[in-house]
Amino acid sequence: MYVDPEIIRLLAFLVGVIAFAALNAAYLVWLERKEAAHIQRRIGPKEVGPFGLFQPLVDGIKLMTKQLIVPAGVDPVLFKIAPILVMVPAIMSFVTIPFGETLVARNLDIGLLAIFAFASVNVLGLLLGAWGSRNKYAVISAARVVSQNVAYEIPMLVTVVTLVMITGTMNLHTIVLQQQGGFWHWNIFNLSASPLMPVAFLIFFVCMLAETNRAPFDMAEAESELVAGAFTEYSGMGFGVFFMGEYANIVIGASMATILFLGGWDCPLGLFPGVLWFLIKMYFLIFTVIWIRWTFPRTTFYGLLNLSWKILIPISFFNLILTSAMLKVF
Amino acid sequence: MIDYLREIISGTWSLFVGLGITIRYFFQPVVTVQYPYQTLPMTPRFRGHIELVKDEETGETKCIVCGMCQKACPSNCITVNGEKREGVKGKVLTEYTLDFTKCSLCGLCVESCTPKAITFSKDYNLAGVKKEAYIFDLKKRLEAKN
Amino acid sequence: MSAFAESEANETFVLNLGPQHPATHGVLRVKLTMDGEYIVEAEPVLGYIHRMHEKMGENRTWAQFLPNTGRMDYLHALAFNHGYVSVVERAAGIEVPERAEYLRVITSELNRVSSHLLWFGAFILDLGGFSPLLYAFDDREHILDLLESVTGSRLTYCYFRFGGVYNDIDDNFVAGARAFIKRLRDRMPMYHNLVTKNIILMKRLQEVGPISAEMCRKYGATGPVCRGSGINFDVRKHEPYSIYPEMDFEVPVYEQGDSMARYMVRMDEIEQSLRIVEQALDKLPEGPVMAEKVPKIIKPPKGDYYHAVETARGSFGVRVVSDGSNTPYRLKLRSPTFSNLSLYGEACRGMLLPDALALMGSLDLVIPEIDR
Amino acid sequence: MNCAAIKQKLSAVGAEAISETEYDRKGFALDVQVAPEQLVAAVSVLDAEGFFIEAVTGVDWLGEQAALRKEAEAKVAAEAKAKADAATAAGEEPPPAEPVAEQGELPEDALEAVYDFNHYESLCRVTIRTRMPRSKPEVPTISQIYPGANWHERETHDFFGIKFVGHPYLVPLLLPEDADFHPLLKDFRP
Repeated sequence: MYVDPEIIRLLAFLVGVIAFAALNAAYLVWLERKEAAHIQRRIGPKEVGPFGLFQPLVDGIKLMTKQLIVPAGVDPVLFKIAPILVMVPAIMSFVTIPFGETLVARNLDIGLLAIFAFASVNVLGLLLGAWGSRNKYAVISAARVVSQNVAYEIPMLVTVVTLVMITGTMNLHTIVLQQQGGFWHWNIFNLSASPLMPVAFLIFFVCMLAETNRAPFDMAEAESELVAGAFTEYSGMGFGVFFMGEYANIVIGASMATILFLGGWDCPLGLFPGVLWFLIKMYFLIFTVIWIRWTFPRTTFYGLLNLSWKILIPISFFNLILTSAMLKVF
Repeated sequence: MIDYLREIISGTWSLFVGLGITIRYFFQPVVTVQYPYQTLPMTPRFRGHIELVKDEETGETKCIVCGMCQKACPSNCITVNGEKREGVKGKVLTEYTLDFTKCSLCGLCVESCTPKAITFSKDYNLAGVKKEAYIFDLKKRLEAKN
Repeated sequence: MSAFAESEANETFVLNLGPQHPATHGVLRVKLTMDGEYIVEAEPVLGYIHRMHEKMGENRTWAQFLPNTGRMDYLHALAFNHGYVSVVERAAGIEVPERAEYLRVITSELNRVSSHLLWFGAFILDLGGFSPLLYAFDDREHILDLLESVTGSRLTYCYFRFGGVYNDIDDNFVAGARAFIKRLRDRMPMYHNLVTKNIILMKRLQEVGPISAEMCRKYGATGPVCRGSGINFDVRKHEPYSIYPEMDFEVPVYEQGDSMARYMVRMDEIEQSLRIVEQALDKLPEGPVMAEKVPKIIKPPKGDYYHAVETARGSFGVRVVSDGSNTPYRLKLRSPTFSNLSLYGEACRGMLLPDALALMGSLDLVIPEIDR
Repeated sequence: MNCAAIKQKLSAVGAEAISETEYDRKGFALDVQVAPEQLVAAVSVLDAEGFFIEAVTGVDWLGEQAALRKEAEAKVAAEAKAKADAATAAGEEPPPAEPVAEQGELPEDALEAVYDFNHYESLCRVTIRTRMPRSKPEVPTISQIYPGANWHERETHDFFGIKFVGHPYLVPLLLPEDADFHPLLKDFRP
């Protein structure tokens, strides 16, 4: 019987991607706890396995053995579908991310668009879960998630549009290939295209934090205000899936920043490019995301709106105009 | 416009300063004590629950059953009883019970004790599942020590 | 359609903040009537840990009430101790030796620093910043160790007695206190760089939760809350007690009345308290720490007496009514946060939930002291 | 602003008794006794002078009248005894014991509401007291003058059952919502 090797390849990648997403979600929790602990001069998890390395495993077992409580009065469909809506798009996004020269499940010509489309579903999942759980704190959280979405999507997409203008393609693989050959070729330092590229990277990074609901923009969860925000009514693995979805989204966000601005799998000195470099850059960005969380207080959602409409959007539009002008002139 | 830009730049700078501080702590050694494995010595004045003091000469308690501790206690958690015995001057202690469930560790009893017959123990690892375990018979404890 | 567009009155909803809520630091419940995320009305509901200390006082001897005082404000227990022993000393006419007064001031100022440090951490935690809490606890731990070495306890010290203090300090304590002062002074710039100057924090606190001086007066707010509204009122300066008149320190006052002003008042007070401790350690006289002629059973003459002290949260006053017996006839405990919290309902009207919580944090609530 | 001026203004609104107390001895400067009717006027004077409210509380004087009578009787008896002793010492026949005057029923014991005011700028703590019969403990509220008195009055109502007439929301503050007992009354038995 003849089986198309392309299908086998796809299946292998699918399994790999799911495993990668789940493993990352689990071990980023460990990383987060360890990093937070050391920033606060504690040790963090240390009991289960060496350096507490089996802690995520134990946590996972604990979450899975817990009862999935569906409180009376919730919308049962929305309540159950919401965690999946957060998790699945995150995994789908991995399909088109090029980790290395050949390490990509499916190289789409509109990869960039696909990922941003998937990323927006995350908000929908949070909104539905919060709304469906019929909890006052969750409803407030739902309103915040949406207003937050309005705030960060515009500067983020404008920045990405700028980038697409420079690269002339939405194929992630091609975008990375254009940046090969040392860190001075990376988009973040592509000052001939626009002198504001480092600023554009910062804007993209800030928006990524907001997109993944990370501190200082974690208003949707805001445990000192809304108890647990959208997740207030979730228990057991329902909560666990939300949690994993959040970390999977961080991985996506960090990968996107790596691909778009930091040259993907390119080595900073132009030697030996490979998947290892991609992972180093990605995990460094994730480390930074966690580092930021344990440093800053939380903003308010009107603070984020102010930041977005008064600072990020004007700057990103300015960058867009500047870039197009420079493309036209040179 | 200049104020606007200045605020953006100074604000961003303040964020980087904050990040710099936390990352410096990240690489510094931890300051916590890993409790069950490491413990700290108790200070000499630590006020634990009370216990009877052994008289070095006789090996018995120094308590003269005056009942001052019982009176001084704000929570009525001390019960002292004694009896007259032939050939012994003063009273002999028959019962000294501390209801630790009510004790607030204020130390007024120790202060009121003229013969210095009670003192604070340095015991702080106190945990249990039964209330009865915390009604201490201090006399028995003293005898058990002998 | 009708399900959505009903009368305006139905568009508000009631949110029960607490009694178990991360931001209320204990068991305070605030009944919020909300319009979206705007607060229409806030009604604090008290009494979840009301223990009736005043009645307890009537059933105990004067000395037996001492341990209770540290259990009202567990963060600045020594000031509450101080207020109570002072009023009884005033009533019974007991003189306190000078060294004892110095020890009282040293320990209670250290305790004030520890209280402010804890508030600092908890306040930033309310605003969503985690690490400053642990840094503040690291410093606070040093104070607790120092106080433990003197008083034998880490939280409910019960260190002062009528006519003096319970234990004398030793050289280790003096050296430790000096080392701590140096340590904290070195750490303060770090706190300011990490937190005070942080743009996010500034945006969250500046011009948020304004409390006017007139409002403070009408509600009887004292302590950092009124000093953040431009009122220069500190019991230590206003009606000096103990050895505060001999100390050289300033009362930080900020005019803005917003949450940032209250934050800055407390941060500056840490430095002032360190100054007081430093001076007191320099001047510390030799001598006994307990008055010689203190009767075993205290029976103050008939009448009523008042004494106020400045705690970390404001003016704590004790009014005792004595009928000449060995138990108080009436014991009124005027706790500062009770008054400070009473203005919350008015102050947070029309505010957004996160800002209202920032305001609540800036009031520095200690629930057992409110409920007593 | 000084205490003497306040004293004058308070006596102008009809305070029953004002005494300047020794601050070092008592901890407050002015001790003002007013009738419940004059309370609001007296508090308004303090409000106009810029005082802030420190606390409102109560004192239950149960048994005070009996104690007073006992004291008076003891005094009378002591005087009579002294007279008799003097007479015996002088060698005279002691005068016949005077019949004890019928004193009628005891006057009713009082509940006292105590208001503490303080000033931010000058050192002048004013204590205002007002007494009311235990059977009808009513006193006008001052929460319209000092909104901060609202909670203090609720607390006092919890503990003593003093009714603050005109109070907008006199429900238990510290005690449970359905509490109908007043623990600080001297005849309260749990």
